[in-house]
Amino acid sequence: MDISTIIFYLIAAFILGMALLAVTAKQIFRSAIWLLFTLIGIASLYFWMEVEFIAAVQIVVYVGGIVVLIIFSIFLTQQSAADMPSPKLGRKIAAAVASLLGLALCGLLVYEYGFSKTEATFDNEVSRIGTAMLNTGSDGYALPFEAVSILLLAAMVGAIVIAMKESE
Amino acid sequence: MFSLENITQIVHTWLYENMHPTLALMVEFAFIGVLVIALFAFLGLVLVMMERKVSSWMQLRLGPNRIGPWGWFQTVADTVKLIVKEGMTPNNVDKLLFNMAPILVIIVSMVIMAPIMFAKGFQIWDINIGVLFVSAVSSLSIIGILMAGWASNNKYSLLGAMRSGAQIVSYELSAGLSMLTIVVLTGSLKMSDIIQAQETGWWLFKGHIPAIIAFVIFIIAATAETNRAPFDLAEAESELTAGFHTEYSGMKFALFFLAEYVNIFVVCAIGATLFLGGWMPFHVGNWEQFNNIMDYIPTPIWFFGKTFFLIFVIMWFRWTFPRLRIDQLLNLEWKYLLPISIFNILLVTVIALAGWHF
Amino acid sequence: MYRETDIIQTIPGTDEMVINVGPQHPSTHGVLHLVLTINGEIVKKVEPHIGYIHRSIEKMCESLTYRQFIYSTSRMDYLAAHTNNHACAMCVEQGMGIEVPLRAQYIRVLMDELTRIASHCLWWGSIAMDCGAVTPFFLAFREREMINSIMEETCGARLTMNYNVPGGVMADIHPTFQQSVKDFVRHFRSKIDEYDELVTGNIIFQSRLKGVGKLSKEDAISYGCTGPTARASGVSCDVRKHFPYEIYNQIDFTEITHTAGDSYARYLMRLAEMRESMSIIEQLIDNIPEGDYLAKTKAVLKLPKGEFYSRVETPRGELGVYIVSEGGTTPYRIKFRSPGFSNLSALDHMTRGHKIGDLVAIMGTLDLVIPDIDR
Amino acid sequence: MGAGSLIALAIAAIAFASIALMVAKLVTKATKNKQKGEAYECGIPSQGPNLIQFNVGYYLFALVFLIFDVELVFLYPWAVVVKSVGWIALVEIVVFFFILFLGLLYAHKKGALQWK
Amino acid sequence: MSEVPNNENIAANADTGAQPEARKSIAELAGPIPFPGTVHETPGGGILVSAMDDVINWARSNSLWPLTFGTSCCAIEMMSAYSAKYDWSRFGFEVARASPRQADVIIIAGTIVNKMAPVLKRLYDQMADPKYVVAMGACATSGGPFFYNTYSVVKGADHVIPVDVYVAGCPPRPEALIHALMTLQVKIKAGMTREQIRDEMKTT
Amino acid sequence: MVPVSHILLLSTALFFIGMYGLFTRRNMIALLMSIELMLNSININFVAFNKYVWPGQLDGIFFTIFIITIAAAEAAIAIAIVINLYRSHLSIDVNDAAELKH
Amino acid sequence: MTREDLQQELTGRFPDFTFEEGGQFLTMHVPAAQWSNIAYFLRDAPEMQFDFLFCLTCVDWLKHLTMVYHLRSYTHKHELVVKCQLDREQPEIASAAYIWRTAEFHEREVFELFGVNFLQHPDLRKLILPDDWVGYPLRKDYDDPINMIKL
Amino acid sequence: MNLKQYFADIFNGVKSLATGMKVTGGYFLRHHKEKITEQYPDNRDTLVLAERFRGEVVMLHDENNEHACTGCTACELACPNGTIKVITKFDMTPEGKKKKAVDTFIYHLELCTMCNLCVEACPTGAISMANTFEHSVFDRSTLTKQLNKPGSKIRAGVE
Ligand code: SF4
Ligand code: SF4
Ligand code: SF4
Repeated sequence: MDISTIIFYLIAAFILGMALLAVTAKQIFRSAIWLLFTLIGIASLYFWMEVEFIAAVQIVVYVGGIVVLIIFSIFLTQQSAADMPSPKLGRKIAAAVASLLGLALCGLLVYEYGFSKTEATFDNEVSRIGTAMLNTGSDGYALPFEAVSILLLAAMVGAIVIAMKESE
Repeated sequence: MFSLENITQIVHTWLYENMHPTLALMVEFAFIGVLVIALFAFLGLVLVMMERKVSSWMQLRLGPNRIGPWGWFQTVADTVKLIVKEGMTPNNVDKLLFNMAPILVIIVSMVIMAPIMFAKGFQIWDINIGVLFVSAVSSLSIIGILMAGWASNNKYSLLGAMRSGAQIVSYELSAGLSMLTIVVLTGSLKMSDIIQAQETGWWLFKGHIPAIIAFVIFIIAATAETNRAPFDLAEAESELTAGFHTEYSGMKFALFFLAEYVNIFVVCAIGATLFLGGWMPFHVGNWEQFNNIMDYIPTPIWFFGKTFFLIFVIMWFRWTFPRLRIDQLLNLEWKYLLPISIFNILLVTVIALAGWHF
Repeated sequence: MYRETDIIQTIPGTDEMVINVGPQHPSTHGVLHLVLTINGEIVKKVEPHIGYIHRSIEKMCESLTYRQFIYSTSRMDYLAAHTNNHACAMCVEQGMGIEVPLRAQYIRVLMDELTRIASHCLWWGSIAMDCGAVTPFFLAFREREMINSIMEETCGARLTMNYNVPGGVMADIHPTFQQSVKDFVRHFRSKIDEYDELVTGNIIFQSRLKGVGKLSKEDAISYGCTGPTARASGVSCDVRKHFPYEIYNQIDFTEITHTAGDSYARYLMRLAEMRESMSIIEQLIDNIPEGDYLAKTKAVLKLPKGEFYSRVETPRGELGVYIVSEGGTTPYRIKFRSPGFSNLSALDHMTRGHKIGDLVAIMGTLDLVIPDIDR
Repeated sequence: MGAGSLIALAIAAIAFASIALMVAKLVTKATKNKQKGEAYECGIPSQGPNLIQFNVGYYLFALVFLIFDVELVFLYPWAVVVKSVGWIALVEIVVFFFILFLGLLYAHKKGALQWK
Repeated sequence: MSEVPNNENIAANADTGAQPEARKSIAELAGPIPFPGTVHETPGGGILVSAMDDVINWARSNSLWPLTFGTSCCAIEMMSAYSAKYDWSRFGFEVARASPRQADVIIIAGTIVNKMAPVLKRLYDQMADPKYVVAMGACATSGGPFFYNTYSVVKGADHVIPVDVYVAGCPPRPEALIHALMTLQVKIKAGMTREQIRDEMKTT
Repeated sequence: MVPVSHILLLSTALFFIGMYGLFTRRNMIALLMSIELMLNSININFVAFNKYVWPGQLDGIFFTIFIITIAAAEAAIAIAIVINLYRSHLSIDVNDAAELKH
Repeated sequence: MTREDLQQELTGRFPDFTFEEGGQFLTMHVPAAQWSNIAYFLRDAPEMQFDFLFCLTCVDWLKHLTMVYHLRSYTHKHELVVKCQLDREQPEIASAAYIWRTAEFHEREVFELFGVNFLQHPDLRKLILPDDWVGYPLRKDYDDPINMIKL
Repeated sequence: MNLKQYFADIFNGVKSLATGMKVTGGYFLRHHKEKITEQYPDNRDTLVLAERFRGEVVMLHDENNEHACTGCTACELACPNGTIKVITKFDMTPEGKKKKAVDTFIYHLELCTMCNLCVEACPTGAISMANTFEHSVFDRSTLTKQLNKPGSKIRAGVE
């Protein structure tokens, strides 16, 4: 095992541990913080995979944006300090069993298929991404790129309409 | 030309020749860690002292001058005092998050050092998304503040945290956009490329008016992002006592304090890199003679000189301006800075595409 | 276990929270305690709680003689100790019918105006500090220290001068007094423009103050506001004009009023008052008549039976001293009508609907001195 | 040096912070009393729960921010290549910006960016 | 450390005053005053420990961050000491903290009345150790002008919280306040404050 | 060297942790957070496939970016709804919300 | 209006109220029961318009308490002092807080220092003294052997 | 027009900020000229206080250790504050008459408000205000002083 492998397993353990904490924490604020660490862990996984751009996007959008928004909404709904009602034990067990079964099934599938790595190097320089994004040809992403702006516009308008409905 | 490149190179090769690569890597990392911690200590001591001196000089007074030569040991005394002061954890706080927040803030301000180029060839990691990395990691510091504010179980802390939440997220946009103007001009996110592109002159001068506008916006946004006056609403003394770190004491408080100053350094270093050419000496077009003379000044001096100049400007702001109110602060961003920087980036695109810059 | 929710003052969904500001808070200028009800950043209600510096001066004065009680009033509005003492001395003189020598009147008025400048200087520094700018504070203190030195030369103390005694002033002016006052005025004339450059014209500062904390003329009167606070709302209430005491009726000065009634008007008000005070000083400083500085009085003062009310214009407004005498050597009842007390009562009215940052600015422009309110 | 340096830096930071906190813990002697642990609120016992009630205003800012933040993400690759791609890139981004600007205008008109 | 105030010097100067007996030198004060409690002996007593103690005391004494606490007139003179003419930042005292958690010294500048006393106590209690107290002015020292015939004034702040240094005057000049803080520095350096006398710490 | 399947297993585990949260939580914001976890696990898959299996293309990267974008939009809308519900019913419990009939 | 005119006017309207001779201000004694009506009259009547209550206090005469109201009119520039005698055991008087808003704080002060009960006061609580304070310190017979050291 | 107003606002704002920065920047550059700090403990030798500054009450003694206090307690009565306690005794004059004289003149510096009333009241000018100010102590009881020096006596001829 070389150092990079060790680091992968450390990161994986970190991600899973934090994710588990995130779904089991009693206080929702703490839950959000654990989610945050999960996301940071995933970002570092991307760094480990050397897809730096996605890693940075992950941090910018998820950590800097979505989690902040979630934290704000937690504050806004005054639930931050109260313990969340703990689910019934039966429900917990059922959920755990279902999840574990699903995990086993998928794990089996993954093992069955046994994806093999290609040795070709993966070039994900930002310039390559950018060129592809602006390319109007058939393998370019210009149209989705513009569509994203419309999606964002719609999301913004929708969210503003919904959020401001009550305050009128 | 004096350069640190050779030194780092020599160390690098020597290590790899004499050691197992993993070990060599480890040793290098250890070096980095120690160096950055040393840099932290240095920045903490120097910037605090500088702040005090700048403020006192603007305020007709002398500033610390009694402890050590010209008062230079003042910050040492403060540091030692803070270390040996009780770092208390009040009763009703969320102990885990309360203690984690300052560490998180410190981690953020340390990780963000990675792509900064301190001198020619002296950089921890020339990451290929350099600028994006900086703006991504800096958005993490808000989490530490929100965490501290919430965990403190104190109304002032929470109010302060809220304020800085709204503030930092807002100003991130115009900071990012003004950084992008330089990316448009350079065509790369790498710090080294950006600096190299300024060999014939700094972007501030080469980039015409849009670069100057971007620079001004960047400085404003940087001041806001580091919670400095006139945007220090998060710790507005006269309103919220000490804001989000009201409940922090001793070393925990000192870590926030340190992180604040390191963040100032970082944003100013980024500003210096993007707009003032980082370690690149002052070059003018093709005046070979002049450029050669400029090259004699070592690159770290250029870098730190520029950075400290920007830090001085930010301190100058602090000791001149009153604080904005929260709604004015957000208005400034959303009504003025953001639209202006969006148009500015279009303008700079036109300039870049038309090749009007030098 | 986590939060103590035994006193729940917030109603879920109404978004309101109760927060204490003060008594130990940098912006309350002392020990004012405000209980704010806020919604987010918006102030819904301000409830001042005072008494954290209630030193029972009124009770104490009932057992002090007419010579002695004056000193304790320096401690009420310590930024204007001289005007406080002035009001008390005047009340005693009025009761006893003592004629104050002209020279003493000049000196008193000069000192009053110097005090006004010093007080407004400090106010200017602290309003800027409240708004977050620190440097003005030091500039203001430079001027204030100059006045303090002048005071110290003549009165013997920097802050609590105790210079007025019934019948005049305690000592003659120091030989260098006139010169140093003239130096000061010359210096200050050049520096006050700098004040404008640094703070008044500053866009941030203006937007912090303009339209904030509006007080209409009717409200100002109804709340009993006096001084710059009321004059900024258009109430002409300068005691120096309406009930001239000492030599104020011989001096040429204008009573400055603004009509906007907002914080910025109050701010401009005080800056203009500083300029006006300087012109008063310039009128007087060369014309101090020769003569006694202290009228002859008996060793033991006894006020006749009756009630006496005297008022002066302190930097904060009208200070009234109301003495009920039973003919003894000590007052039977003494009441200080302090300007700050009434001005404070308008705070709630002025702040509602504004933000926390505005609260600080409004308090700053009200120029509250808490011991003056509490007495 | 690669991504490992990030981990090195993070570890250095943790080490730095925790050593500093440890030293602080070891060296200081602290008194204990009942009031020490109470929340500081200007010297008056705090009233009521400390649940923050901030109005929707904060949230709306965060929301608009999030949208623009995502937009910013798309700008980075664009900015890198704009010089090599040429004018078409400008056209594309103008369209992109225009649509988003409509959103900003809408938010503005709706008063979402008006602090209440 | 040539610029650290030289106490001997001050002591020597003190005797040239017009009223020799009235001018007490700091060194004199630090010396023979009987201080309640016993001076702590370091457990190891080793050179290293004591050297470290010295360093710590040096740091503490030179980095006294005051709480922005002032109740009345004396607070104005405290502000004067902060202002440019007297500038206590020369000593590093200028980092006034609004939160008691971060402050080292509480300068009781002004009268303490009965209603304020619990607040003062709470503030003092909420400060992180080590913490020092300077009673500034007659009021904080003894009730001063409001000692007699008042029903609401605490007759000296030391009835509420322990005080390290008293300075008389009404109000004391800014210089006098600086002198008081220097006196406090002497006391800290000599290891005579409550924090260094561990026995007493249990009692609070 | 880490086999691809391990990365995929990691993402699968993450997905089912999110699923567990989705089943057990009743707080709507917590539900949202679980959904974010699941989206993230999918992102990991996309990136891993793109990098290790089909390195010649960029589709995985772009899908990731778009998923992140959509996640942001979704979070914005979802939180707007949650807040709106909260303001009208003072609760963000799904069970309560289910009973609502507008 | 001059002092004499004012006195004339007021005696014309309220013949049974007494006026004090001499003194700095025109002083009118009013029965406490009628204070509320008279206050409204003083503020609203066009020839009075006492819009500014500049001092409100109380004096303890050992046999009774006297409320003293100092009034001024910004329009007519005249001044008037109104006094009301109150029973010392059960001092009660109508609040003027709705007439002059400054009275709210002044009355709260008088309430705690003299124990005067202001009827219909919007918020009659202790303002200055600690909440658990007993006694009315500004009354002449107030004694506090613990806090008050007599010289 | 609206847009014009928009840019005018920006321009004016920036201009006003620049004006402010000019002031502070000017002070920064002219610091050596403008600074007004008096370095207190270092200027102790040269520190000139106003002669009238009231720092504490002292009793004036001449070189023969004689003072002018007759023990009349006028100062004690004049003091609003109970700061002065004059304890008198009865001396035998050379003629064998009893004469009131001061035994201990107790002065509570910690109470004194420096109001000068005692000095004004003294018929013989025996006490005056000194401009000392360094009254910091560790123990407040040391602030209570005896003003007449041990062994001092009243100057001849003072009534
Ligand atoms: S000692 Fe004198 S100056 Fe200081 S607070 Fe007391 S009365 Fe005011
Ligand atoms: S000092 Fe003066 S007034 Fe006092 S007892 Fe002596 S002689 Fe009398
Ligand atoms: S100065 Fe005033 S307080 Fe001091 S002893 Fe003399 S009379 Fe008393």
